[in-house]
Amino acid sequence: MVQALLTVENLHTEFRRAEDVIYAVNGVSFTVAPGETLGIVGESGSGKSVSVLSVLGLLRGTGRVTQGTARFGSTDLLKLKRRQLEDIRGRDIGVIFQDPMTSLNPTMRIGDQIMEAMLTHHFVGRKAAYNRSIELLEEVGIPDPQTRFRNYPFEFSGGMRQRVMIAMAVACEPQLLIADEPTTALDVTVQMQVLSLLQKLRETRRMSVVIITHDFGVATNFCDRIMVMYAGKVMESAPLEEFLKRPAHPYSVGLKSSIIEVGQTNRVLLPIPGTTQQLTEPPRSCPFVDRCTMAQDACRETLPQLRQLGGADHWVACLRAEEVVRHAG
Amino acid sequence: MAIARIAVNGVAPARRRSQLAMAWGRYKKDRLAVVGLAWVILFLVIGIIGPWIAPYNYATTNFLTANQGPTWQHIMGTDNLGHDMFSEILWSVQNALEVALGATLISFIVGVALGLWAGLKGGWADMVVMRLVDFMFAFPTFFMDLILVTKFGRGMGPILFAIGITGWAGYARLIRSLVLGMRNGEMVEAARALGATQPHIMRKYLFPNVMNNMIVALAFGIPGDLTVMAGLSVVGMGLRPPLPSFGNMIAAAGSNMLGYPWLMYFPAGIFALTLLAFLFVADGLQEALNPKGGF
Amino acid sequence: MGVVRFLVKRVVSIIITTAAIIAVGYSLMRLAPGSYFSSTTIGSQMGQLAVQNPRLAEQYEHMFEARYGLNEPMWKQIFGYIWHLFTFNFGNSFENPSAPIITQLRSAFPISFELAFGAVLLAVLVGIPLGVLAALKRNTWIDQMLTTLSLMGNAVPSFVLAVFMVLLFGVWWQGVLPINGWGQWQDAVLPIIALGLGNVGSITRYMRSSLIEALRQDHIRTAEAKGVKYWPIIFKHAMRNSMTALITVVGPMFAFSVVNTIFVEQIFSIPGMGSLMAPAFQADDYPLAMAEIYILCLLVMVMNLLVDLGYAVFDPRVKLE
Amino acid sequence: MPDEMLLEVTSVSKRFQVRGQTLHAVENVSFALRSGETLGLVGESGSGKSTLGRTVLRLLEADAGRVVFQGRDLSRLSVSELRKERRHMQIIFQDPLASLNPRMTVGSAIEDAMIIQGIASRVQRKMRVNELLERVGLPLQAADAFPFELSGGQQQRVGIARALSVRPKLVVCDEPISALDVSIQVQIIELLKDLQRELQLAYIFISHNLGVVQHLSDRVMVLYLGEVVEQGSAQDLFTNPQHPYTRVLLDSILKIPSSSAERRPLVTLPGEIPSPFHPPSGCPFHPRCTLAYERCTVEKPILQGPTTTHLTACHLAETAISQ
Repeated sequence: MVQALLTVENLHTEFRRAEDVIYAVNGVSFTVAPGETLGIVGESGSGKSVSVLSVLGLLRGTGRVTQGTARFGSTDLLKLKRRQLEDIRGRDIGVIFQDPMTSLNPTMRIGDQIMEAMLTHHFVGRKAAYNRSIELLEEVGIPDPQTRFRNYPFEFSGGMRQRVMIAMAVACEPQLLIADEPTTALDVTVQMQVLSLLQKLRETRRMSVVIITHDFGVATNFCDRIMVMYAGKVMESAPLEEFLKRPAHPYSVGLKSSIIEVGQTNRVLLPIPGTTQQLTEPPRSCPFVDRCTMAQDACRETLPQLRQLGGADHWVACLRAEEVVRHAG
Repeated sequence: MAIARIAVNGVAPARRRSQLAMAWGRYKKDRLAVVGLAWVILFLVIGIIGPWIAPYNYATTNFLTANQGPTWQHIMGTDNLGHDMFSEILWSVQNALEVALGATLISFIVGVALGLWAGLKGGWADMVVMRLVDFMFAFPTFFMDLILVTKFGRGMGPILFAIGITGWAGYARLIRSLVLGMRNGEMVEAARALGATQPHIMRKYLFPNVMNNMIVALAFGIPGDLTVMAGLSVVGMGLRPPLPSFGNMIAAAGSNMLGYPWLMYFPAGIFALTLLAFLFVADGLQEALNPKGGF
Repeated sequence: MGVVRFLVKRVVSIIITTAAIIAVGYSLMRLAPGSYFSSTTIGSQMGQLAVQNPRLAEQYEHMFEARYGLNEPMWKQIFGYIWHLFTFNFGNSFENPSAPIITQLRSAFPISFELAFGAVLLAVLVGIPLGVLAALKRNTWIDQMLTTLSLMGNAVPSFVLAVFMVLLFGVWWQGVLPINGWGQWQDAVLPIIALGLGNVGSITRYMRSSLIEALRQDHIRTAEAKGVKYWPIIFKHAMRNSMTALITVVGPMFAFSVVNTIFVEQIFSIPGMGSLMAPAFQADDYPLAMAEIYILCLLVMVMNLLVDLGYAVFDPRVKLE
Repeated sequence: MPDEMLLEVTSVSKRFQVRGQTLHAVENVSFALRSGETLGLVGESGSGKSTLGRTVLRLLEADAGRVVFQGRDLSRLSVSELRKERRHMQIIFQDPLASLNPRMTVGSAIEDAMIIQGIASRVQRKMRVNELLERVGLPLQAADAFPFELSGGQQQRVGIARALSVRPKLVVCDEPISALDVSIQVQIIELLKDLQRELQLAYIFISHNLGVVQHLSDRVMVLYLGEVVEQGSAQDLFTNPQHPYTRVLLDSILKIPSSSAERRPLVTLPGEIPSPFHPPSGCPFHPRCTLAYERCTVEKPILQGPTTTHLTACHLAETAISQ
């Protein structure tokens, strides 16, 4: 087995509020191999963004990592000092955010924003940084890059802004690119453009990609591996093929069947009952238990841990995973 | 930060308190605001009963006791005409209160009316009001106060009127922008889709949502108007003596400072503390009524 | 092209606004009860003259009215007056007929301008760092202290501060700093502090809240994700955005300071616009009073124009309109 | 036939003036709707689908065209007549929180709808609030909650309850599920379907989610830059799309493959939606259309079709089919 690029183990993150604590991430573990594309899928509040932002030290507000390790190569990102982490962010790990409208500095020319990524890390000199910015703009498909270099974000469309974000994120040739809902704010036709751009960049650069999304369609068409999160816990994690063929968690199955696709006429919908919860105390039983059609008493008494299913690299946190697989198959 | 809302088995969180009670809960946490509120209440009470508890009339002069330091007879001393400073201050509080409430209320009512009109009606009404607002903001309104007071006299009425009539622009602009923001929003659209009349939308949708902001603006406006009133006195155009006012006392104290500093300590000190108290209250209200939610 | 059009539009609006101010001011001064003879020193002399020699008094009055154009129809007076002010032809004051107003203003205006400008400068120089400090240390005791202090600075009017300073440096620390007059640089220290302290408070509070707001923006997280260091994030990304907002408070602040120079000059006996204004109003000397108001309003409006231009320079999204 | 129609929209156009520029939000749109039917409106952002929904309800005044609802021309109604008519036509919003008054409890928000329409007595209203809460799947305690205390799905249920409280015949659903989580979306869709069956509601369902639109709609209209490029029955339109844009939309959907071998290639579709301030000449889609030829750049295609129910605005409609 190749040495993993990023290994996150037992990550816990909480948000302190005036009167209580929100347990946003409750013991998340995952690895990203070099060149691998991992899709983290979950609904809002599942902690999918928070766990990745925690690793990068990008939590806002009162968010705080309380436990866990995140080894990137040989260093534990969670033990680094701010300065050391700053050196890694943007150079070794690039990040793309959801909303290209607000994620670019409105008062800075986009060229300067791209150059800043390189100059901060002394990746190249000033002149080279300029030339490279032009190249990058061209590479991400922005026509007339010399002129566009001097434009401000408000002069771009949403799709174009996301391209600029991508150019910025890959400017220093990172080994790992993290994309937090990169296409959610975009129209479908533009979503396709952005995804195919990401795919192209991933292949030419051989970088690992972690894509955080709530959209199974995006994840399954783009990723090598799918990880499903719920209530700050990993429910299931499997290579794509395995996940498509043998989903093993009732939540994964339920989510997948919640998606209404074109062409499925007269389909009977089986909604997952209930709503997502915000945990104000650490989970002691399966967090999905109240919404699960397969729940048993045992599910209420123990907190299922991720365990390997069969011989494959398929991990699931459900007591009845075998039954789920049999049932679905 | 994608974090879902509380919804364990339905709704209804345990705390079922009214929004007012919650606001008060937040207000209480700000100690300075509470102290400020106490002072403001004291100010209000004295403003009402001051003249009755004052040991001397404000106009009583007694040259035998002129320019005395604080004594048991005159706990805050006397000025060069033998006025009892303590009594003067009690009367001044009443005058200040009249201006604070009267003038601020005039500005507030004019401002709210024009702002609402501009925001709701839009079009030319909005144009006219906003040009007027721009006009009022283009130059210091204090000069207009000066002109008005010069011409209409230095009595209570003219001063109250002058300060009131020139101070509306800020309120108008605030309420207009709030109303405008909401008028095109989905909340009002939903109400319109239900067939709500304009007055119904105003009463049940717009008004409750601008109330807090207006209360805060009003709270910030009162110390502003008190300052303007005193400022008029400093230029010699304040309330005509012998009517006592903080501004007059402070202006007079300036010239007698070296010999009789107590003439300054008490009026200036109490005046400054009052303004501060109003500001603390306003600041506390701002935090309590418009909490910045989230993380 | 945008800038030129913007400038033309704004200058026109300034002209209209000033004309309106003058017209309103003039008509109020002239139409409202109370004659210009009633309270001026000239007025009392005229009164005596009227008793001693009514004919001469009448002649004198006609002469006086002709001299100031008071016998013309009202609208003509107003337009004439507006024109006079626009051409800086203020005439002579009632109180001091031998001295043209323009010479009085010429010596007084720079003093007031220096004071107001100094007060704003002080506020910017002290307020910004304090506001940044409070924002970066938010919810600590430093923040608590700074916000409370700035609220206090905000609350206490300049004239109360000035009076306290006179007490402080006139009685207790006599001789440390001059408390009246104008001439050497030390004379400006106390007035500027008295004028500027409230502004310092405003800017500190404003800077604090706008920087906190700016730091919450999504694009700050993007910069962090790029690996941009702490201080560059504060200065290059957050500050720049909150500074543009700050510019919008500096304009009104200048207006505020101009008004307050009047009070402070009174208290520190500084021969600026303020020390001319109080007697002018008290004596119903409206040529002088109106000239003063006109000049100060003009100053405020020109400063506001500059502020708006600055705003556009700082924020590329603002299209000059 | 026409007298059966609940809603008839004829050649409706809506333009906005923004800073001296004209934005063509909706251009010359016509359709009709019966009780119990659903019309799906599909399009990307800026296609004018929300504007159309609001223009139909006369929340926005149309610049041209006619909207006849229950046989009455809405544009001819007086303000107070329109107000009364509103109880028959309601709207559900994308962001339920923004559409609810933050200072009104859920119960009073629903009740206020009935107060506005003067329906029922105080006691009856209270009872109906409870009925409605139960019907949309909210616990009764929710009546005392403020909107911000509820989850997104619950807020949307409140929005639905409020719209239904006045017993409408037509409901415009403006992206009612796009702000919700997938698992919640299904719940809301099911609820909307059940309510339609029970109450014979007509829906105008606005969404960019083609799967959901197909699932819910009887007929579908595809909008591009304010113009209808294709309209037809849901079945026809999705199985046999005529307009190149409809095909592009359908091609952009990322379905979950059944195995990794069946993943679809991520092909790039050209261009982005042009600014609605400067719509292209001729066919609005021609700059992005791979099949466009000269005629498309100068002549605007008219909406027509081989059948009266499936219409396309494309010069190449027939050629496109054969490709």
